[in-house]
Amino acid sequence: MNTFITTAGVALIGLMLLVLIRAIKGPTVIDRLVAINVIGTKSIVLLLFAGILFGQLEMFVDIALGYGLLNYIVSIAASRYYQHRKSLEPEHSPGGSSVS
Amino acid sequence: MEKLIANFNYVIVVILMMIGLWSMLAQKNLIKKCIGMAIFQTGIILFFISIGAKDNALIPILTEAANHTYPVSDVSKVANPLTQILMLTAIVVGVATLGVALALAQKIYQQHSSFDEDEILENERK
Amino acid sequence: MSTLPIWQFDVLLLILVVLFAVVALSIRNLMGAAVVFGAYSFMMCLIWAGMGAVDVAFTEAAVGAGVSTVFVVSTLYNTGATVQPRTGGLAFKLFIGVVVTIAGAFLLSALPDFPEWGASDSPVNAKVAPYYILNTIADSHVPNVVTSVLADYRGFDTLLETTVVFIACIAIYSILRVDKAKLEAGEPAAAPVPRYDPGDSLIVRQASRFMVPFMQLFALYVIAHGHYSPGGGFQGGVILGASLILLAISFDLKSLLRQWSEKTLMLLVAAGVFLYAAVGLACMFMGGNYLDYGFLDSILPGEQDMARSHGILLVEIGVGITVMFSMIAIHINLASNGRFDRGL
Amino acid sequence: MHFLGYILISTGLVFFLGTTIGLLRFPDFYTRMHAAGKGDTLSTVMILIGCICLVPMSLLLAIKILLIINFIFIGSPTATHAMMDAGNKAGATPWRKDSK
Amino acid sequence: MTEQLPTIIILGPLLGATLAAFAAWFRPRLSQPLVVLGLVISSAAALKLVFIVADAGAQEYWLGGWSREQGYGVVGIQITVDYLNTLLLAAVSGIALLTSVYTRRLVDTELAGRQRYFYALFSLLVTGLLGITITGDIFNLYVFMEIAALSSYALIAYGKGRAYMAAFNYLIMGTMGACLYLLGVGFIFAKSGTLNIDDVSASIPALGQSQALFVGFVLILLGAWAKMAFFPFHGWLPNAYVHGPTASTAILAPLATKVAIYAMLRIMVTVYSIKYINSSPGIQSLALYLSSLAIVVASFFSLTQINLKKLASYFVLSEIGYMVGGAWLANKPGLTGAMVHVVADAAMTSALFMAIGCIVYRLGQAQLDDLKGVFFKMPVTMAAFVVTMAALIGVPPTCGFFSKWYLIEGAAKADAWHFVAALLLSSLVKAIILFRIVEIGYNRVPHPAIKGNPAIPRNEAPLSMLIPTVAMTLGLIVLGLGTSTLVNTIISKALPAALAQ
Repeated sequence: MNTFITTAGVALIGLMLLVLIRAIKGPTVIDRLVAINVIGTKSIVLLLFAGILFGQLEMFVDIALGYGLLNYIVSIAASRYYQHRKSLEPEHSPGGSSVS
Repeated sequence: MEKLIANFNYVIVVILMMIGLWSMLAQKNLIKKCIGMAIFQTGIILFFISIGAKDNALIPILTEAANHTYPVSDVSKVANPLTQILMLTAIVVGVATLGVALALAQKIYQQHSSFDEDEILENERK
Repeated sequence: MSTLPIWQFDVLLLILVVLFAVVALSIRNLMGAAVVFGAYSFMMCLIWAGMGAVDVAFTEAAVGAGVSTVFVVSTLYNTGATVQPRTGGLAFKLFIGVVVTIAGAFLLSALPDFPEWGASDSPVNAKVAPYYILNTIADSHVPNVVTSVLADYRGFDTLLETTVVFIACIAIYSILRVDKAKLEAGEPAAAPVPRYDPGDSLIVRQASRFMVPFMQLFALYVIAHGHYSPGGGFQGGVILGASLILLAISFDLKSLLRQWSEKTLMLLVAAGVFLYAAVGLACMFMGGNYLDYGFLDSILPGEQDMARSHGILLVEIGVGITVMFSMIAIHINLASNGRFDRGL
Repeated sequence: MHFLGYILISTGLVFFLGTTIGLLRFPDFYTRMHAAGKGDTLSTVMILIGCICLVPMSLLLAIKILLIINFIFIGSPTATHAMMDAGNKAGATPWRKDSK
Repeated sequence: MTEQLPTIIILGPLLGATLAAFAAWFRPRLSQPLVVLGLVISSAAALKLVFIVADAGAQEYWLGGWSREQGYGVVGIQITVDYLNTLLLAAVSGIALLTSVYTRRLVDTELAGRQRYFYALFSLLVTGLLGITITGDIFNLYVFMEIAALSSYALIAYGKGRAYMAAFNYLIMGTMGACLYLLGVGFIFAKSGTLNIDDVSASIPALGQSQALFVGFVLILLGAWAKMAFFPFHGWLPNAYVHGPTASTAILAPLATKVAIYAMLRIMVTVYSIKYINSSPGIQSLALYLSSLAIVVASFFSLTQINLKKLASYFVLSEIGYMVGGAWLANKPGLTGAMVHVVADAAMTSALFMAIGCIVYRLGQAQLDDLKGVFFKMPVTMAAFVVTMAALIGVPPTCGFFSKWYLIEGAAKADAWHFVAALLLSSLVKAIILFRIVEIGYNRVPHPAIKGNPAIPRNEAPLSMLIPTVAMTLGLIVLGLGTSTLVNTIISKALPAALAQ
């Protein structure tokens, strides 16, 4: 079982690395935000995997729970920023479109 | 070289420290300075946690479920709690510093409408 | 090479973390930097968990990743600064780069001298730390060694740590708070705050309304159960604070301030520190040293070890109160630029 | 039971792979959001249920993980909605067939 | 009860601060008396401890009752009052007490409407400084350092205007210093496995030639230098002290940097040892050259200033050079001089900034050109100012003379003639500045005592400010006369036995 979980965890991290490419590329902040949100959710899963590997899952569930809640708050706060501010400058080229 | 791989964490600590220090000193943007400061701090936290890590150790909560017996028979099977306490303190201190820095940054922006250090200093010289 | 099962994750995560740090600093849009920085902290939290530091992971998740990202976002919200203009000064940056590289090389020169990563017989792991692991149950009946060291063996550190949060709160308050007279005289805000449109967030509001009670319940559990599971005053306090911050974000600041007035918030921040210090003083009056909870056995139920356990709970509650209300007060100050009317 | 766990976790990973590809390859913010919102939530929930099936655990622990699932089921779509709304308000341009 | 005294030193200002934070919402006028009360308790305890230590040697105190365990070393946090820090503890708490009385009027006028948490922050700053001085645990020292730092950022930021940027720069440098210190602590901790200062110093010789320990030492040193605004890291200090409100600088300038120097001394003398420093001559001569440079540069800059506060903050910078240099001479007179000078300079700087505060309170600003006739307007203040300047220059019966004497003796012994030259140059520059101020303040106006000239009305600062100023100035002379007693009974015992020749 541990081998499977480890493999799954490594695969998860690999996919997170790919998602990170979106966070690096942008082009707008809101794209980064989506990517980061995905990474955050997947971190919850990784935490549980770590708990399984340590054999003390009950200790890691609490962290995962807190983690999920705060990830939610961060997402809401960041999107509130744009709901109120209503400006979304693409950063690299002022005239460029948001299409990558 | 082997030492380098075995102590990979320390290398990362040094890299994070360099990144943080560089952006604290060289970045002109106040918010970036704050972020660099936080990265520096996490680098130090990583260092402390790394020196307290143990192979094959369980987390420092002595529950029966993890086959811990009272008193603990093998100390090397429980992760080091001391470094963890120290870093709890460091994390909290870090966020407190970050908060104060951000409050100052807001006030500075209120005066100068800019986060750019050069621009602010130019404004102040006038 | 290590046989720690989590080892495979560790290298990958560390590389990921460095990537995040570089990305956070190289993104020119400050919002983007803030968001990526939040993710950086979340990654760090995974690394702590991987090395068995669950309490640190919890704190990092709550404080480092959650609340401090919200702080950065609300600062940006208040200033409206998004894009950082390209500035020159390349020579200066290079010079600092050289200095920093020298410093890094100097640090690396100490690397061969360190005990191997994960060695259980290194000085750090073999000298003082085993005492805590071997004696926590006998001394204070707290299975979570971190909690007992935090609040008992090194309780003074924690008192001061709470004081640091308290200082941050009153420092931010005195830096940012605009007094009423000036507010009425029309001192300009840092940037014009956009008008709040109440109709735009029905879904967010309903979801938050559903989640907040669970969060608070969970936070109380974290504080109360800190003896037996990761958590304690800091983590629970931050999550309690975060639940109210969530309310403030998804509704508005006014509705939060109706429940908790400025005065109540700031008084409670001081009250937590005072509670902690007073528990210590009580030990002194009972004849022990400062913060020696064992001497509380005549007023708390149980023998010395249980008195310690209860003393730890008391100070954790003090910590929780201070941290919770500091986080709220800091958020209100940062989000409304000290005007206490509306904000993020 | 174990078998179910393996299948659920693997399926979750496949869904996450889909999310990643979607995030990387879709042309504009809204479509990326679509990939991230749906695939991410589903894959996380599947992996978490997989963990419940895979690891022998007490009822309380299972309830805690179910609580996490509950939060993700509420929080993730809400965050997605908030981000989508933010993107819309901030003026992210949707992709059309004729735009380059 | 006497065994509880060490912790009372810390608890006085800490509890005073929390009570002041409560009072700020009910009876704002009550904040200051509460803080003063806390400081009275604290300084009484510190004074009592000076005598106890002089009689009975170092006093140890175990927080939470956790002391040394067989086979593990110290498991709790220790605070110690010994020969090295007892004088500084008394000086810090005493100066803080006088300053807390002194600042009341300044706060009421300068910070009107914003003073709600001033005294709480003031008291917390003092808590941090006393804590750095008293603690016997290198990590605990970091936490106290941050307490002192965070409250001083807020105190500087009270100044508004350019103070915010000054405070921000201070914050960046201060955090960098604290982080470097913490990293250094980590290096030491990784090698020695303990955080208690006594245990660490006991385990260092056994570790032999260790690169990690050396790097840790350098990191701690750099951290302390950034905190104390030593030469390459000095940029934040003048701005912070000039743009911060006078009430805040009155407490920050005398104490914040001195306590950082004490921390450096503690690490050098107790944690590592003088032997360790002597065995790394490269860094020793580097530090000496840097301190000479610091003194020369700061003296040069102070000559060009036209603002009294900025002038004084450059004095602070040059005095830091004295103490760092004295410590790095690493011989008996040098270290004695540094230790005496830490206390003496805290008192001198405090008196200087108090006098400047009085002038600013009455004249509204502190440009040199505005000082015309100030000797007739505020004779008592200016008398105090002249005595303080004499102490800074090093005129005999004041304390500045004796500490400088020790420093020069040490430098001569170590053949560090550039340091001697720098010391003499800085005295010369201070004398020049004193004469310049006398010239402006006394000679630029027609003498009012001569008939026909316009009379200049007396306009002294209020008594609540004047009395602390005068008391502090008299303290300089008393301290000067008592120097030999202090050195014989306390300071010479703080030095390691290896140095006693």
